[in-house]
Amino acid sequence: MNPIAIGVFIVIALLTLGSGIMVVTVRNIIHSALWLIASFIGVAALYLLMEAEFLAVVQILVYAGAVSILVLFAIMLTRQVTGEGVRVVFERWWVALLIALGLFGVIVPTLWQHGSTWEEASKLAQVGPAPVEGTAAAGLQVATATEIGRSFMGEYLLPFEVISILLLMALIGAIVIAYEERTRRRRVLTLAEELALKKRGIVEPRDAEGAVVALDSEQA
Amino acid sequence: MTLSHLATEDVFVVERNDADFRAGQGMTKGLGIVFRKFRKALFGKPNSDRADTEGQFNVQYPEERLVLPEAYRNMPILLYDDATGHELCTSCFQCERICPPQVIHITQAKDPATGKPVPAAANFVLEYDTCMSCGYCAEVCPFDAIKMDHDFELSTGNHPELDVNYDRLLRPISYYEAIAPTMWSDVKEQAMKKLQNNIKRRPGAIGRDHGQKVKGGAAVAVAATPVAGAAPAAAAKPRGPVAAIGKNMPEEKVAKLISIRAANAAKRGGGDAGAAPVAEAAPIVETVVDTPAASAAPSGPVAAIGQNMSEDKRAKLEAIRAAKRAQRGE
Amino acid sequence: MLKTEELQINIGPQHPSTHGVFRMLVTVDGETLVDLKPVFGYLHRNHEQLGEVNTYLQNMPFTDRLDYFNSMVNNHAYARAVETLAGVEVPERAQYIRVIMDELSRILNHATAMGFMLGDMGAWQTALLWGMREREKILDMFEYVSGARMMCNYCRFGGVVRDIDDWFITELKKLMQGLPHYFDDFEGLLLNSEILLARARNIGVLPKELALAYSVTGPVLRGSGVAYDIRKAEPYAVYDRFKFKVPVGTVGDVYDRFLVRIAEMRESYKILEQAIEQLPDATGGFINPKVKQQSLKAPAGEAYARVESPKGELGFYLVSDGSGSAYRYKVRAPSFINLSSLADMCKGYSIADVVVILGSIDIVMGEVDR
Amino acid sequence: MADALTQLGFASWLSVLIASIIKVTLILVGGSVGMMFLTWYERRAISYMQDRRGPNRVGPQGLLQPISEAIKTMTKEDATPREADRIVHFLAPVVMLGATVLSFAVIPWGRMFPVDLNAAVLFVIATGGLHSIGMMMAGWGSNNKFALLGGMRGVAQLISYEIPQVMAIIPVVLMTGSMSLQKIVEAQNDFGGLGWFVFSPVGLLGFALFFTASLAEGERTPFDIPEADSEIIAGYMTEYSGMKFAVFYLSNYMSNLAVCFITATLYLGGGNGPGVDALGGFAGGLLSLIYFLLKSFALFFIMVLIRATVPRLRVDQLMGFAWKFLLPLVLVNILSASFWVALLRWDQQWPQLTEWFGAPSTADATNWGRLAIAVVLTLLINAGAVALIMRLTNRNVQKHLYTTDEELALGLS
Repeated sequence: MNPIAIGVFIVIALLTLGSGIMVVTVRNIIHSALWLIASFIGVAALYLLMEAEFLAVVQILVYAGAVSILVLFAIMLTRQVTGEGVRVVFERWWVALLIALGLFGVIVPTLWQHGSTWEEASKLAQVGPAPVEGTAAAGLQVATATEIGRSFMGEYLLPFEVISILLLMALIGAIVIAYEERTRRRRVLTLAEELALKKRGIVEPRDAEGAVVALDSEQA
Repeated sequence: MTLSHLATEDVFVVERNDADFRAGQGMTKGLGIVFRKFRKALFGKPNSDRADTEGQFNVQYPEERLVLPEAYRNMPILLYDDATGHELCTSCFQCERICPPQVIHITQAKDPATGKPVPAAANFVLEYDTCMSCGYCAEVCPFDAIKMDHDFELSTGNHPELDVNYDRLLRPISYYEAIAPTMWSDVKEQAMKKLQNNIKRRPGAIGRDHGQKVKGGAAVAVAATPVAGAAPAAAAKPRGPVAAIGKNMPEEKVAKLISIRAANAAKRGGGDAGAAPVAEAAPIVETVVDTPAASAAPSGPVAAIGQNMSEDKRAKLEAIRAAKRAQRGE
Repeated sequence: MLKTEELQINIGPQHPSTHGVFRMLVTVDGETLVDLKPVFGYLHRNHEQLGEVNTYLQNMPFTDRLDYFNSMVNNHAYARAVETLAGVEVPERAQYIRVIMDELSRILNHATAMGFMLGDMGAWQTALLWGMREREKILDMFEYVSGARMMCNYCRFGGVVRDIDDWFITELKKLMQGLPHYFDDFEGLLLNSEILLARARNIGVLPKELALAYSVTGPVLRGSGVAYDIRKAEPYAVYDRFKFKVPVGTVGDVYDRFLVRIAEMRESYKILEQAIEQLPDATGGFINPKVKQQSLKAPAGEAYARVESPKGELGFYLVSDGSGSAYRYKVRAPSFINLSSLADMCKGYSIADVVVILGSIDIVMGEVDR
Repeated sequence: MADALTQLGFASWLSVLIASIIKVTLILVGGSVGMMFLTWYERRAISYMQDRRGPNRVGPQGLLQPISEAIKTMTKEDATPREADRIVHFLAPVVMLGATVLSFAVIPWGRMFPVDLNAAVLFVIATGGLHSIGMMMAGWGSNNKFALLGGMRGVAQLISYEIPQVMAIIPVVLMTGSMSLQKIVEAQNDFGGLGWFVFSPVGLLGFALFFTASLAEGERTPFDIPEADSEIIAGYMTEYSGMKFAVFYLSNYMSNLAVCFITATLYLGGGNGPGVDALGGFAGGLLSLIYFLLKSFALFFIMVLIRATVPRLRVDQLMGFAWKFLLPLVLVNILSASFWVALLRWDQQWPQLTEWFGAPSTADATNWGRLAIAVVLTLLINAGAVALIMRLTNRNVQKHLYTTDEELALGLS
């Protein structure tokens, strides 16, 4: 490993860890969401460092691009985001610390035992059948897009389809909720429609301050 | 219900053709037209031909300039005869009376020997900032002394400079003849004839034109040089609805004028409490105030009478008005 | 779940697409507009009080400032009012000249009005600048004949200030060659463009009965289907000698008003053609010599004269008490009355439509606030 | 580049560092000069379309106009609202510009590839996605009700147009078999440098859809939400002035430049053209750069032409257009792309195919029979889909946009 790679790795690792810590410690929720995005991008940079380009790009596209926007939208639309009144330190923080240490204790020894060097570590990350010797993938090739694609269609087709159906259900659920909300909202009739209704003798039920009371079909 | 005075063949309903199927042809047609205009403008010659609708039309202003038509009117200017150096203006106050925003202030010249008024202007102040270039003064002037200029680059930083006085208003007739030849040739001979008999009525070294300027010599510098030294000694310019008082008027005249104005304001303050409806407007006109000093025009519908009219002329006017009303039998 | 409450938004006096200084207090529920309160008066210049202080002639240049797009039409309407009041008759040639100027002014007004509306819709002013090009050509001719581009002050009681000479006629003929190309370009550019249809069709619908109730006039009224044009209903100044049609819409939405204005431009073109042919020669005189312009005295009484200005029925109501200036001077401004229907026209649509509907009514604040 | 430096005696890792620094500066300079040229180009083009002359005073033919504008915006006062979230307000333009410049890392200039990622195409889309974060931060950071609304609308627009944009690229990746831009450019090099994807029916529809979707990504008319009057002021850019506004403007135009470059690379065979291979070497590279720039500026001209002609869509129509018009067409395009690949490439997978039409075309011998069948089939599928969807969307545009079902029942509209 040439010195630049190690140097860069340290910088990126520190950045990612730092933004991770900031996510949980900063008061303003929006700031913590932005720090979250920073940590996603840090992870993507790490992938790039390991030459897993496809994974890095997917990380940016999926996490930094879509999930973060989802988080930001959720925060902005649901609650008053001013940051005060947010308890930063949870009373039973030591439970969380214990769980974290336990996890750490499990990961580090397995890594240490199996792959002390860089080559073995990259083999661990190998997905699907071991590359046939002599083909382009023989070298230090961490999974490229083609292998991932082939394994999606080959070995892991079933989970792939199940997940896509799951996402489809989520999509349809969102649409149904939105549609329901739209119809329940009070409909402001334009002048021409009101006149046309009057002409047809359908008297619009109007409440006190003159707003159109929802037609019977919308009675909540 | 169709409310329509019109015979059916005079009316046609605009067709909306909602029904027909547009698969993007509308937009592509529009794009095609804009591209054709682009091609014509890029390769075509810049053109200003009135019949053409293609090619570049704008004029690069400071370098190229549009030719201004003769009738173009911007700010008024006064004319003086190149040969004799005499101004055409005889301060007859016609332009001051007709000017809608009342921006013209003339003081009549006096014969230094006898003190009698003389058909020439001592000072002629025109507020360029309020003047709206409507051209009425040029239309109304019986001596064709005041004409509309073609110079529109008049922007300046210092505001008092826009109260243009006599020296900066004067232009030689040759200047006006250059910018509006046919309009001047129509009125040339009667203007010159009137000028000749006016000069006869101006005795000796009277008015400001003799001696000040070498006859037919250096024309008044057109550049708006601020009037050297004549700081506005008189009272600060009362900016309200009352027209501004010229800078170069002698002190005591200014004082008298201000006193008259103060009286008017007091009078007017009391006068228009109740805006009398038409029926009894007549009586107000009846009790026309007799003393010329407080001859402020009652705020009613009677037209504003010029402040500088001589007393006997004002009396004669009242008499005529009274006769008219009697004849009308109010 | 998502509770949306009503939002008060100020489409403020200095908003880019309010055609001058005009404010709309808009209450919005989510995206649709619940209520709109127009606020104007920012451009009030005491015009009618001035009319009472000035003499009749002194007031003429102030009428240029009413609807500053069509000063020729304003002058014509004011001159007609004073002429009916003072009983002055106008020579034939002067009436023809006035008709030519009115129709030219109608073309330049509709060209720029449609350009501004499309600019509000986001069409980046291409249509506006083509309209401006035609307007410049017409303004040059106004400048040649009256002395100023926009503040023409061209009419006098009993005629016009200056006669039109053959330079003007040849230039007018050249202009008439170019106009049809402009009309075709303009229609081709946007008339069928899908996005314009999506933004203009069924937006800001003003049904026929309501248009009459609000007493709107001009293209807004004709867009709603009422065939009412003063040039036909009460022909003034030789309009009865020309054959032209009155375009009328069906639904009364923004698209109909847009179509009606384009059709009106073509009709004005026809009128101009006929006017040039029938123009009497110069011997008829361009002004009635017997009228003393400065000191015109109108006999006591009242008069109301109206003209079909490009924005609607422009009327001047004068009460005279026999002296040199009017006792009561009232302007019936079409933009002011058309604007009153804006609030109800916009109810139920989105904010983006409000600006387009305002553009389709085509108001000028000089006329609204006077 | 890097090995040339190692001969000069630098340590290997140092030369790699220097080489990449030089490359980055070249890209940044190229990008910003390209952006400046675009602003001048757009203003001149629009002015010719409107029968007037664009900027021609500052510098020869007005070429220094963008520089004078940059200086002007820099000297303008850069105000931050008092109650605003200062850091987020400051970082928003940085994120926007960062996202745009990131996408330049992958874009080829003619035949010169800065970095050849094998997932380059996806990388470009990913950086496009980062735009929405910058927009959200700008909307939130300015502490202004309209900026927040504008920011949310802008993000909604970006997200709903990102999907058709990504899916429009899938046919190209299918046809070349790899996501690396280098391979995509090589795949379009047959037929003497003119074998661009845009000439195949799949590519043509893909080009149209990708270009429309990227119009929305770059906020160009008819999808320019920030200047839209429905935003009442200026959308998420309301509270920005001076330098920060200039950075937004810079990132806006650079993303337009990037979009034009990518479209040229994906569909118009960036850098390929007659005579590029014949010249070879440095001259060939230069010629390919010229071809590439010509293609992208022709694309930008189309953007300007659209901007000068077409009015702006309303927000709800804009969303409807993305979901109801672009998305179905993109899916159909993927279907026809798979037919195209099957017909042209398969031999062992579908033995009868090779019997009927012979072996798939190799580098030298192109099998015209298969090509003809593929073209005809995909043309039928695409044209049919386009006509069908246009008829469907056209029908509901005529209906009053605000009526719900019961109004229709009442026969109102």
